[in-house]
Amino acid sequence: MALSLKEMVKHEDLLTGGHRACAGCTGANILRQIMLTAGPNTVMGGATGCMEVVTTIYPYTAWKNSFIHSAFENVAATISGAETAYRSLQKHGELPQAAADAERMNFIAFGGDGGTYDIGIQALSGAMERGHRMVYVCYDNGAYMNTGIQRSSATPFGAHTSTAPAGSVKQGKEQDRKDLTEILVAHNIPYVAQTTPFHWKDLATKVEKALSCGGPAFLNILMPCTVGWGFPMERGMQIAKEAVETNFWPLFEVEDGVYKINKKPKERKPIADWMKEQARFRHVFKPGNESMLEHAQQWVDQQWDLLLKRETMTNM
Amino acid sequence: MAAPMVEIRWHARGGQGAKTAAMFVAQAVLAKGKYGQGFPEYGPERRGAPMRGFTRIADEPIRRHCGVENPAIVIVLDPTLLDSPAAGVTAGTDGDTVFLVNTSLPPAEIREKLGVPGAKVYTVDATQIALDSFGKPIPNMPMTGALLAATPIMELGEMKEAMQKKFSEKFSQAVVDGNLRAVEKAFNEVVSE
Amino acid sequence: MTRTVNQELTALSGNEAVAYAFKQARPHVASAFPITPQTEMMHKFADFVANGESSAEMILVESEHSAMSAAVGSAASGARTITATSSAGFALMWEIVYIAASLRLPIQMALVNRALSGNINIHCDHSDSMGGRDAGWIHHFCENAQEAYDAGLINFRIGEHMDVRLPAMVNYDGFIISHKEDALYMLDDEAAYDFVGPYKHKYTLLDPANPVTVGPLDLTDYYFEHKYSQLEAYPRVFDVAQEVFDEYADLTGRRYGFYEEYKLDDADLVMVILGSSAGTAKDVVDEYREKGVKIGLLKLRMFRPFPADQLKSVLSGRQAIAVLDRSASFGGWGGPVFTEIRSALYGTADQAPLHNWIYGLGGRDFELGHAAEVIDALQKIASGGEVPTLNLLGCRA
Amino acid sequence: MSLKRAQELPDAGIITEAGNAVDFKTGDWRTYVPQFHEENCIHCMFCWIYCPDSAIDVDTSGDKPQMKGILLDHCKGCGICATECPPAAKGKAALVMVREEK
Repeated sequence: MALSLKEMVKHEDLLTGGHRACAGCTGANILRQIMLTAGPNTVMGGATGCMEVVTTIYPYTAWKNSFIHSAFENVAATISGAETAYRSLQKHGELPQAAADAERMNFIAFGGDGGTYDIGIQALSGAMERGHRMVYVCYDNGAYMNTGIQRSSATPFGAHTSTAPAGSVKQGKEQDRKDLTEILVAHNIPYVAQTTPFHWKDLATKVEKALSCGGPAFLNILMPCTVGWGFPMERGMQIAKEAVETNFWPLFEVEDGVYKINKKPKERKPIADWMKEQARFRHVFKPGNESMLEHAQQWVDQQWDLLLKRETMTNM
Repeated sequence: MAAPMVEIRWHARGGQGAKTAAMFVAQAVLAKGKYGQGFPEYGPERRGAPMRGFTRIADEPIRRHCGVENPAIVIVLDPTLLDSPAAGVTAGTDGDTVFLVNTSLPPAEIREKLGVPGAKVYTVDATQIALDSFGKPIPNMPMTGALLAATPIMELGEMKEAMQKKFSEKFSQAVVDGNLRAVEKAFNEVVSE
Repeated sequence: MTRTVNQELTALSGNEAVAYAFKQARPHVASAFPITPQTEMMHKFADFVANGESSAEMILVESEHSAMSAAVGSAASGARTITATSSAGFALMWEIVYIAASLRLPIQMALVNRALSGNINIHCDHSDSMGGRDAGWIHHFCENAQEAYDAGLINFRIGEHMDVRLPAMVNYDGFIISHKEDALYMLDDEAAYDFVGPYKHKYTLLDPANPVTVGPLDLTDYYFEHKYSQLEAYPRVFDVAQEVFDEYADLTGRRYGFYEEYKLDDADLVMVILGSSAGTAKDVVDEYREKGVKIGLLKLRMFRPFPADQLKSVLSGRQAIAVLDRSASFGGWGGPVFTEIRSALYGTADQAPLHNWIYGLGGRDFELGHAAEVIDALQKIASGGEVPTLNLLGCRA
Repeated sequence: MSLKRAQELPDAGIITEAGNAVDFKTGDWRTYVPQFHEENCIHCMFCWIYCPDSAIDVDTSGDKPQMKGILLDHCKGCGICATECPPAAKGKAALVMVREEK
């Protein structure tokens, strides 16, 4: 496993430039980083969404490995079909030579939080339960960015979105986020982890662990969205870093049911520090909305405490 | 000239094996070079509810796929259905319809109960035969044996052979043997008057 | 050349017969989700897998949407892929049904025809198949278990042909065919596989030496051109299918076409019908023939692609034509078969009056008397009597 | 690029030229462009790993990879590279965003 940039830089870039993601898109970078580790013997599937759209605008494809998209809610099922075909063709001795020669073929499905937390959760759950050797990657940017920043079940409390806007009566999303990572842990699959593109080493390690765990794996990767969250386009990686430092997005992994928190901030930064950098939370800082900020902090604290307990419990 | 198509209607309660019997007979007649169709009437009913099955037998390939409206033979696997208006045992029958009923009662009594004066009625205590032969009150296979007495669609030996072939994959030889004994017994014990 | 193959008369339900055909084609992957009345087809297929008679890998998905999605992923990976569904299951697949055809993936499906809700009904009509008629699949309708078995094999050859590359479905009537024990001839496994042949793919996700991108975003500049090349494939189905039908006839003695003509040569009156009801109607046609009525029957076997040109000539020069639809087009003018045939015949010089009967919705039995009712009406039309263009058959109304 | 006719295209909208997006230039999206100050560069490869557009030119022939500059065909000028450049924190930035004159 190449864990130094000195080594990784020798890997072929399998997601080429020339894709049409926004300037400063951390999602395109996530996919690029994944492919640096996964390598060319990878079948990648994308759910309908920003990353699928911008990487494959006919007649161009930014993918140097094989890629398939069919619809929004079904990427987990689609890739489970490809993985099953692989097993069957391998059994029958009918694989193309390059695949037969490959040490391992990787099967990766990715989707945004819309395609994963919401419309795609059924296919995801089914594929994980069936035990396909595949990795599902969610790039979580906390809203349906591809269709115009509508709220999703991953949108944090208070965030302004186009379908849950901050107005004179309502103040953005009124519910807390769904904990999808925990839902995947409950599938008792070999590997579940959270990471961000800022933590490139953590990301590469987790991608490799996920690919080599021998069964289904799930990676939830925070994807700061310059457009949807409202921060300057050069700040994406820093926003990801601060999401970890504020415990909004803890780096942790669950291997065969055992939790490990990969980074425990020595000093926990207040969530407000992170939120105030993002236009989607602007109204939260207006006088009268103090309780919202309080709730946001409480929620983060509560989630973090739970995670600590889970780690303790599963390591006893 | 080809013999006319024979249409059979089976009446039973869910779980008594009428579907299996209706489909088995359709399969068994192939050995005679005849064509068969066997199908149950599908509904939401579950175990215990009155249900019907159908068998068609002909010398030529059977083309029609409609329900059986005027059966030549009505087979009743459960005597309690005789009193059930919902079961409709006599629906679509006429003076030529033959009735074959699983009961310990004599044919005359059944004819009266059904209100079909002049109809040919066969009876056999298939439930008892089943209990005696393989220890379970499932009357469907004995009734197929009795059917041969009511209509000569095939020889008893041919039916037993077909049964051996069909059920030996799924069931132990002891179970198959019990059924074969029951078929033969029912064939011998069925009475018309 | 007629080859001799072992064909033993056997009795199977339609579902079992199709499961045999699918098994004999040696698919690599099968994906399915249970729905009545399709379920027993996959039960039987799963038995084959469990007993080692099929080496297919099964994907037992959590919904029909995923069944078709997994089939797409599998077929795009170069695997011969089968699936099956009915009714609401097909409706749930609908989005991906289009995609399978657009991606030119020759997935094989058993569509065991059942009414679409609501209210919920488990019995036969053709509303499921007809609802997906424009999605780009080959729709092959069958009269009985024999035809379902044969079409099950034939569809592989047509759909997978390099000139075609389209998904195909074998349609057979729920319960009426799927669950009826019926006599049929089957090929032995080897002869069947020899006929179907090994699977060849045009591209695959599983070749790192030749990576492909499947299903990109296709906008105003190219989408239409891709649809053009898809549209181009359908007329080719007729040539390919004819070849396959001929070969199958040589092999088995059973000759198929896009439709079957029954006592049609000299018929003044014609009943157009598809599925199991065609068999029932033939018995009634015989009765009327004995009475001297010049009635014939046209059983449509292939509804997609629609053999419009062929039908134009075979249906010309008649006195009256009845088209029977086992599904309704709500708010439309007549059932889907009717509108299609009427459109095909439009402008032909000697076009007979065409009337439509909607029948058998939700499994309402198509009785011998119903066929007689239609023939009586045709006689009336032919002798100048007034009969409505659109009719319901066997409905208490 | 001139648009092709239907008959010239592979079936089903499949793209068989893997990675051909490299032919699509996104460089003209830029307003700002990273200016490379080689003298400050520590060749840490942070700009390379964080770039969303595979637009960092690196020489990997030697023992240690060398940052060579920006691939302007694809760089959209987002500035992530300059933000993440470690020497910048010490006031000796190897990458500085400047207004691009076109």
